[in-house]
Amino acid sequence: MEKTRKPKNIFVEGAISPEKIAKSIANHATNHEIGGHSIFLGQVRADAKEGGKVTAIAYTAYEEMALQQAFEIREAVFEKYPLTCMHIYHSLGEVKVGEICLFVFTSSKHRKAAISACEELVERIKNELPIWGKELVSNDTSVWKENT
Amino acid sequence: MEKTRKPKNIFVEGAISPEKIAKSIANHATNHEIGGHSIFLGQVRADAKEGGKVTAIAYTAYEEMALQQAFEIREAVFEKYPLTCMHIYHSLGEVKVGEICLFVFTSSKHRKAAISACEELVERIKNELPIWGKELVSNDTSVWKENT
Amino acid sequence: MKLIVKVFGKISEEIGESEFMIEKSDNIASLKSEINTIYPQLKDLKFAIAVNKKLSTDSDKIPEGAEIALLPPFSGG
Amino acid sequence: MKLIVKVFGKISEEIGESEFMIEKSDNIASLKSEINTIYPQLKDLKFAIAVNKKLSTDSDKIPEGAEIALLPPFSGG
Repeated sequence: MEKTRKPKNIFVEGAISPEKIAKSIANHATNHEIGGHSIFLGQVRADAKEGGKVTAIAYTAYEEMALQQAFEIREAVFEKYPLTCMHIYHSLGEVKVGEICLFVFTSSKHRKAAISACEELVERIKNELPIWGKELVSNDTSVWKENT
Repeated sequence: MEKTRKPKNIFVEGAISPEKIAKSIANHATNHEIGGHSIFLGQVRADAKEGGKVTAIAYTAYEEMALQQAFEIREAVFEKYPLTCMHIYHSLGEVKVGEICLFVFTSSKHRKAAISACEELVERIKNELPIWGKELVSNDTSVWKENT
Repeated sequence: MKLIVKVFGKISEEIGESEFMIEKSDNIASLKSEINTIYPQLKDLKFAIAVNKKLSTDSDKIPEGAEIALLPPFSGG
Repeated sequence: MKLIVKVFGKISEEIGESEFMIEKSDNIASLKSEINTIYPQLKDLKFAIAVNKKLSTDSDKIPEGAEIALLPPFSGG
């Protein structure tokens, strides 16, 4: 029988803590088929803007659509690479500079699958998920971010 | 004046703990130029061997040479990619199945440099550092690992 | 027959609402010109339109009771 | 004039030592045949030779007091 996976929530309120990441890594210690983990973390930069510097990004999303898209991306990447595990977390709400807003985590028997899958996931998350970041600037203005 | 870097110790006695990884991530929160981190973790697998399963890997190294090689790899990768930070940790001694034996961590303003540099580091570490893993098998035999 | 249109990001900020009602159109192209009439300030903004949580193209028909969403360029991560 | 030869991994296990002394040879090729005479059990093992912590080739000269090391295939990570 095919294992059917259901959409999982990827959203986290506010920043993603290093402790959450550590816990997620530790949870995989019981899986003795894993030989490699690949992790990508997005961190909020204090980019210079007209009149000031970015102090935080406020994230909003079309949540239902984002979860559905994330599910389809997840299925496609599981199909393409021999992965043991895959986790995606993205912040909603305010994330300050220096804090983590995206956490992508893939595990596999061999390193290459984990590394390639993680990279592909990051690209697809940035390009395909209806999520918007509003950069809050130190002079109380704001700029809507655009991924390039 | 050119910043000169000196060889850093990459060796850790025994397994690398998730807490160490979390602390290393948290240490980068004060660097507000970083936009992306890429992390690779090697984990010991319980591979099936003649007469049993791998229960641990015991790592030894030609330490002085490994540190010098790691330094040269580090310099070359810093030269090639616009990185903010780079960290390499490898276990020595016994690491049990499910535990982490390699931790490679790169940070950059933009994701692509961090991801490519991390992948390249992992390949070079596996191919070029004089480190040996002896797989300890459940029936009290052992097998010298070979990277492929 | 009216449809609910959800709006996000810069568009939501521009019109000061997170959703609005609009008369149902047959396809996406005519929905767009309808939107431009009501909210001329959106004319210069780039956005995609989702119908029932799927990205659409101009010729796509709009089903009864569809959930429409106006999506500015994504900027997650 | 003798040199110290450090040995690692499977080679160290095979000969039961972590280093041994050997008469200095002019180059790596002659060092290798010297080693094979003393430790015939190494004949079938694959290993590289480092001279002063750098990988060498057969024609490399061996300097006075060099640190030699026999390195089986690496298996870090």
